[in-house]
Amino acid sequence: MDIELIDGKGLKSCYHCGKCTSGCEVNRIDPSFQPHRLLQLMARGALDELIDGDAIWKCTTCFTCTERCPQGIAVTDILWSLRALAFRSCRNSGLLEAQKAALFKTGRLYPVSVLDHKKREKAGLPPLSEDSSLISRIFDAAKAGG
Amino acid sequence: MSDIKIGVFLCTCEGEIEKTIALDVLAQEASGRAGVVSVRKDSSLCSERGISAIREDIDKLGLDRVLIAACSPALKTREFADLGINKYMVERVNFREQCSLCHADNSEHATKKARAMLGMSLEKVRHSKALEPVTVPAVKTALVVGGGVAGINAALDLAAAGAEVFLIEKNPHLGGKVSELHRYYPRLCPPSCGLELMYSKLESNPRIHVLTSSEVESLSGSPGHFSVSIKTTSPGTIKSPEEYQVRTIIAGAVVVATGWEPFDPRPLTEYGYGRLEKVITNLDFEKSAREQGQFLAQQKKTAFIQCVGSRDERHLPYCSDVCCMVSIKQALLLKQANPDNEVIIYYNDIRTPGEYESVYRQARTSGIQFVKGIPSELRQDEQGKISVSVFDLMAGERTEFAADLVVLATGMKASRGTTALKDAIGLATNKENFIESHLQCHPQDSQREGIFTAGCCRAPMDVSRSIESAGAATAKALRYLQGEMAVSPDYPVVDILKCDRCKRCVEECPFKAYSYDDKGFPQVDILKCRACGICMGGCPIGAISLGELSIEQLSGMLDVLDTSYLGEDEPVILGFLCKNDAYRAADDAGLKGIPCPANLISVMVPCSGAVNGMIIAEAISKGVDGVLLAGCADNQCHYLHGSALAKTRLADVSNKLKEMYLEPERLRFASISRDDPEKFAATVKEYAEELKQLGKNPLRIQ
Amino acid sequence: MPVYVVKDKCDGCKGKDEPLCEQICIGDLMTLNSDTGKAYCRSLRDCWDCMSCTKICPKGAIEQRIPYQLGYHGAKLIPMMGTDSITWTCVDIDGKVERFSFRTRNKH
Amino acid sequence: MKKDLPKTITEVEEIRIETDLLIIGGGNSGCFVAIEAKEKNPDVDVTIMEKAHIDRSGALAAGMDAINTYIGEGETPESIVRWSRAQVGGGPLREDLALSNAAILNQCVESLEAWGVPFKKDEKGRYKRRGRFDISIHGEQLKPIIAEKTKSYKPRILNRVAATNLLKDGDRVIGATGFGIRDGKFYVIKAKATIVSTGGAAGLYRSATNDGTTSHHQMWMNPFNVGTGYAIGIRAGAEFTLMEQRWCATRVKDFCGPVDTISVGYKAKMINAKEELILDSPRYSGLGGDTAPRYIRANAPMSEWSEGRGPTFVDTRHLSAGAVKDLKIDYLNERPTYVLFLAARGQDPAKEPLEIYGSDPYIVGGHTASGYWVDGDRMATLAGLFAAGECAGGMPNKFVGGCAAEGVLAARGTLKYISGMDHGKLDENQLAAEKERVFAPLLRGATLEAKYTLPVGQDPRWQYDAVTPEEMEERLQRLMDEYAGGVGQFFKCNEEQLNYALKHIGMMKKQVNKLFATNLHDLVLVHDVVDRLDVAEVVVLHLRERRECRWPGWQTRSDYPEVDPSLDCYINSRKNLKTSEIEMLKRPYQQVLPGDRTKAPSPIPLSAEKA
Repeated sequence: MDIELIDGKGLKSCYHCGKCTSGCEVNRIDPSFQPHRLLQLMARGALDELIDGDAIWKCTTCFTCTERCPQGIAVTDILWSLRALAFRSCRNSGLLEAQKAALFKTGRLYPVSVLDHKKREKAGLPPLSEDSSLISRIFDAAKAGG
Repeated sequence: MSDIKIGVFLCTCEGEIEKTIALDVLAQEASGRAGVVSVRKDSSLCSERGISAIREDIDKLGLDRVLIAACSPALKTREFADLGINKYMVERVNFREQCSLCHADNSEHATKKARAMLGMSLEKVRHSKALEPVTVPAVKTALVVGGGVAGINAALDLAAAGAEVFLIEKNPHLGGKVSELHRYYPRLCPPSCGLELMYSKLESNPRIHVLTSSEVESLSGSPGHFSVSIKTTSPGTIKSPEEYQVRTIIAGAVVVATGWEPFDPRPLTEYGYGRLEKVITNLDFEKSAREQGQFLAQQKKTAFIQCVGSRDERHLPYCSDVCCMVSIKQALLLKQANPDNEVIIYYNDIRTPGEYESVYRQARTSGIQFVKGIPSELRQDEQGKISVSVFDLMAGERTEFAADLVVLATGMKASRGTTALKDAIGLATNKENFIESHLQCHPQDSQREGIFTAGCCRAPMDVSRSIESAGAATAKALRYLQGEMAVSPDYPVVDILKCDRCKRCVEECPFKAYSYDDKGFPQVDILKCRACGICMGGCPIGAISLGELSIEQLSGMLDVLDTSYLGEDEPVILGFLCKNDAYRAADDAGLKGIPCPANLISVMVPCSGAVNGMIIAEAISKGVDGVLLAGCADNQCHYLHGSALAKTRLADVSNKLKEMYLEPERLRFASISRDDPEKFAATVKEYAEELKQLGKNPLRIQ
Repeated sequence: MPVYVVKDKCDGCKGKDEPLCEQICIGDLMTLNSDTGKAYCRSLRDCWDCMSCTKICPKGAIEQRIPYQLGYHGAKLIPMMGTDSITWTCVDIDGKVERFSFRTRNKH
Repeated sequence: MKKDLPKTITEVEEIRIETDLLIIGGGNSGCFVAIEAKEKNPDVDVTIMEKAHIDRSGALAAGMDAINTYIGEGETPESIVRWSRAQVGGGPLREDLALSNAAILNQCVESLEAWGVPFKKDEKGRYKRRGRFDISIHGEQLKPIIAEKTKSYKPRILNRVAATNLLKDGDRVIGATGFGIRDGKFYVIKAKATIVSTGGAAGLYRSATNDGTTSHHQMWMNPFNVGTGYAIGIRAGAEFTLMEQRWCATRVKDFCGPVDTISVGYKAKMINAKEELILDSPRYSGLGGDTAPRYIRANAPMSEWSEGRGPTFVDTRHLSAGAVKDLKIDYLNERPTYVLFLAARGQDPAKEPLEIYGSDPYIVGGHTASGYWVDGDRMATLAGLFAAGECAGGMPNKFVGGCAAEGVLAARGTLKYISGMDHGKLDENQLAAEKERVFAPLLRGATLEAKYTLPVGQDPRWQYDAVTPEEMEERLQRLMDEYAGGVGQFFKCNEEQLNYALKHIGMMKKQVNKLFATNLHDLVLVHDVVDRLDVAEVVVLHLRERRECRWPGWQTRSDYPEVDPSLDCYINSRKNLKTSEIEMLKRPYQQVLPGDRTKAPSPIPLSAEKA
């Protein structure tokens, strides 16, 4: 049933042109991340390998691959579905755990950089507070509430 | 009716049939039947002796109808073709394949079924009428639309075969896309020489009339004598005597060769065509190569990107067929012009069928790089080079290439000319706007009788295949250019005494063969008609009959069908079998000796769509337990939507049955393909079992 | 006596200007609703229940009804036309089914 | 693609046709006229003007279960005429017409079988008799088969064209006008001879079953036969006879379907509430019992009701299951919905008798003797005008076979008449006036529609005193029922009632110019009611003129309860075109076949004839 969910997105019509990978920003930085390879593994049904691995967490969901796939395969969605599967089967990878920890601590998935502040200033947005105590209190309360 | 003289001929087929069927008993019974003047049994009717015996009886006894109980009517057609009596007065009943052979295990049942079959066929032949072929004019003039390489070749071939040819081209000049090319493949010679040769042949042939800057305005009439009005927007034909300006011509056949158009890659913004001047299409490449002497030598680093727009669900869902060879050709030209030129072809699949493979090989060995992987986008770098970044699927790593030139291998799409023609004469096109044809069996036929396709107006193809298809189209067209042609009288006849002008036949005819006469009655164009009988099947009042199979015959056969010929407890199934598939499958079941219950009696119909709802209703009313319509699968129907319509009509009757508190299961449609006798046998077996469970048709007790 | 057109069965004889029921109706009552492309009876009060339309309808979309003032609901009478025979099924208000099948034309 | 309706008279398109024979009404007899004319002379140009579609039009529309007149073994043309004469209480009856009809009756009936109508046969292969001159058929396809035969001779068939008036050149009829029900055009058909075969007049009276619901047309005769054939003749000054001899029949109650099927076909006797055999009871003794004249058989059950012995039944309880099935098949062949009606009552005739009641009165010259006064060639008193089927008067008990024969005879008459005849001269003024008259209601409707302003829930027409054809039709039917001896009055009427009826018919005729139509169908209804008014007036005048009780039920005068020997004659009427008064006249009876007119010769008992 889970695999259906993914089939729906045209997985099986992939004819391996590699355009997704060619255009993948993540791949430029981390060559081990190869969307076409993920699709191929899926088509082969090697779900576990994917779910246990951390590749699926690396996608920035920029949708370039989906945008340009000649077969109209919703590559990004497929990766998202994989993440959902991983989550459901409680086989969250370390990478996700790290993100979770950061979230609970700072309320953010990644630390705010000077660059970010500059950008916000440009955009006329108020500066972000560095103080995360409030956040952690909220989460604690939430946890306490069950 | 009383004065008819039927001769019944029973073939033992060298004892084969008689092994199972008690022919002597049947012979005796038959001799007692009304209208039967002679019954003869023979060991081999199809033998010369047998045939002459039949002919003898016909003369001696003055038979006006002949019933041959032997092998399948699909077999020995040549032997029984001419018995010295109108062939529509000869009826064949399938004792061998569909009785003795497939019921070898139960000769009692076989004989009972044979008895019923014989009775029905007697009734059928009793109601048969003598028909003669109709001859219609087929003028020796052909029209070719499109002056590209396909059109020119069609024109030349037609003229060579003795036809008067009008070749019309919407542009001021002939030659089409080919005239824009630098080189042909595989031989890499310039197209000009080929074209020049063709032009001169056109010139020198007095039977060919070339009209450039001309388009078809409208087309009416029928194959053999279409009337086509042609609009010539400006003069300037290769040979343009005044009388060829604006005119209506009568043409026996039309060859459509409206060619193709290049796909415009602008929608794929990632490749920046039109924005980055170093990014060109393969057709631009040909132009530059033709026009700029040094172009080929100058390209130091060139990248080709394949499948741009083609095999792309969002643009051209099909493969454009030529792009692989075009890129390989162009790459080779670059290498030949300067061996130092660096060329990479980024591909997805390389498709070089047949001898083209050798060109591909030549390309690889000549140092052209092939990288499996398609760039996702093109960027111009500081030095103005185009940076191509691809993940090389073979190497499993990213590779970068800074190109001076990037050639997009864009594909072919249907031309505006094709669309214009479609609108002008209403020709069926597929969803990609290429002209629709029965690709598999009749690639050259358009959906309209007498109109044929040559070249890329039907599908992308390269020069040599275009020329090939032109030849094929010509051969097909010639049939309509013989001065006159005989049409077999199988076409439907509308009984206007019954017809209520409800127009259903006109609406449902897959070949648009119907039009209205001055009183609003439907009339069929016997040349457009393919005698599928879909109109006969659809007529709400049974006013339409085919030459070879009339409503009266069908209903007559039902009148005499003994609905308990196998006894009270055995269900009787009436099977209407499509003669293209199901009927042949049933024959094969017999030939292969696949046992099959005798509960089904088959009636051969041209298409399951030819079976009228009233006939089905009649069968049920007269106590038949089940009606089986066996036709092709929807997408395989030889008459487009025949079997689909058959299903709707069947559904209408089963709705009625439901209301009448009868089991809709008594009607069934089965798709049985010609090569699946096992499925046929299984279907009959299953259905008979099911009907047994269902019990007698309540109307059978009436 | 009113006729009842079963909307989803009627195909307006392919939505042409004069469906069969309109052609045949002896009272000029059946006609085509050009919006829906389906047939309807323009004046129920004027129907003489000759059943010509019911018989000729290729989709079996027309039923005959008895006004309640005269007969109780639930009864049905359905003709099924062959080329030279007719089969009637009658169902009374208690669900009793009766069938009648006979020839309506002789062949020449 | 229905075309827009004309807004002004000039927008009305005109179609002019010249033909040899114009047949008005393509029913049974009309088709026989066409067939016979073409048979005798294939070159003659025949035009059929039909209000409906000839495939299913006229009295045979729903089918037919029997041919009531066929001269079987042991019978002769004379015997059927004598029987017919006795059936109408000794006449009057045009024996000359009857004899000529009887002479060709059988060949007409037999031709039906030859064309494909299935006839029931007895064990000896003879036509299966259900009564003395009654044979059973499977007539579901009767009309389509007749129509196909007609079409095979390729006459000009104008379906959906309604006749409105006859064209005249002096006293000669030279064709007719009509309007297209589909195309809204004005048709002018010039003909050397014109045959009127539009069937009888139904819907003059209110039907007992008509209770203002969808049962409005719950009646015996095809309600779309409105008597146009009579009306156009009346308006043209033709002479009519016996219009007072109305067909009032015993019908199955609440459905108004035929009863002969049961009483004749299945020997089911009529009984009253007390289960007494009605016709055998002393009250009607000496009237002939089961073979008593039809009007008596029609009247008896109604007097039972009026005298408090209703309800009345035909007793079917002796029928076997098989017989009941056959009975139902007969109905399916003629009035299929009666079988539905029984089902809707959950009624099994073998268990319960079938209730019967009187029908509303009809003017149907194929059954009674009302209609045009014609000569031996079936030519009316106006030259060039012929009558066939129910339109031809003076000869009752024709039914399907007889009406067909009348068609044949009329055809022969016309062929004789037209030889050497020209087309006559059109009176353009008459035409213009007629066109005006025909389309006025439509133009009126157009202007009204434009003015409609009142909110839904109020009838916008009232502010303009506009009348719908339905309203006037219902007014007429109520009036006739109550004051001209309708079933509601047990068929009885008196001088005062009839005068009242005449007065009100007169008032309605004055209001005809308030009738309006907003579509072509309504235009048909308008002219239907206009024609009905003209026929009704003549019927009432005839009823008033016959101051006696000659055929109780068909014609009952409560103020003159006896038979008056001095009225043993034809009562005829003719419109005086100068005064436009209807003038009454009498014509004497001429007996051809000697003997007691009230007695039919008893049938010769047949071998193996146990129906």
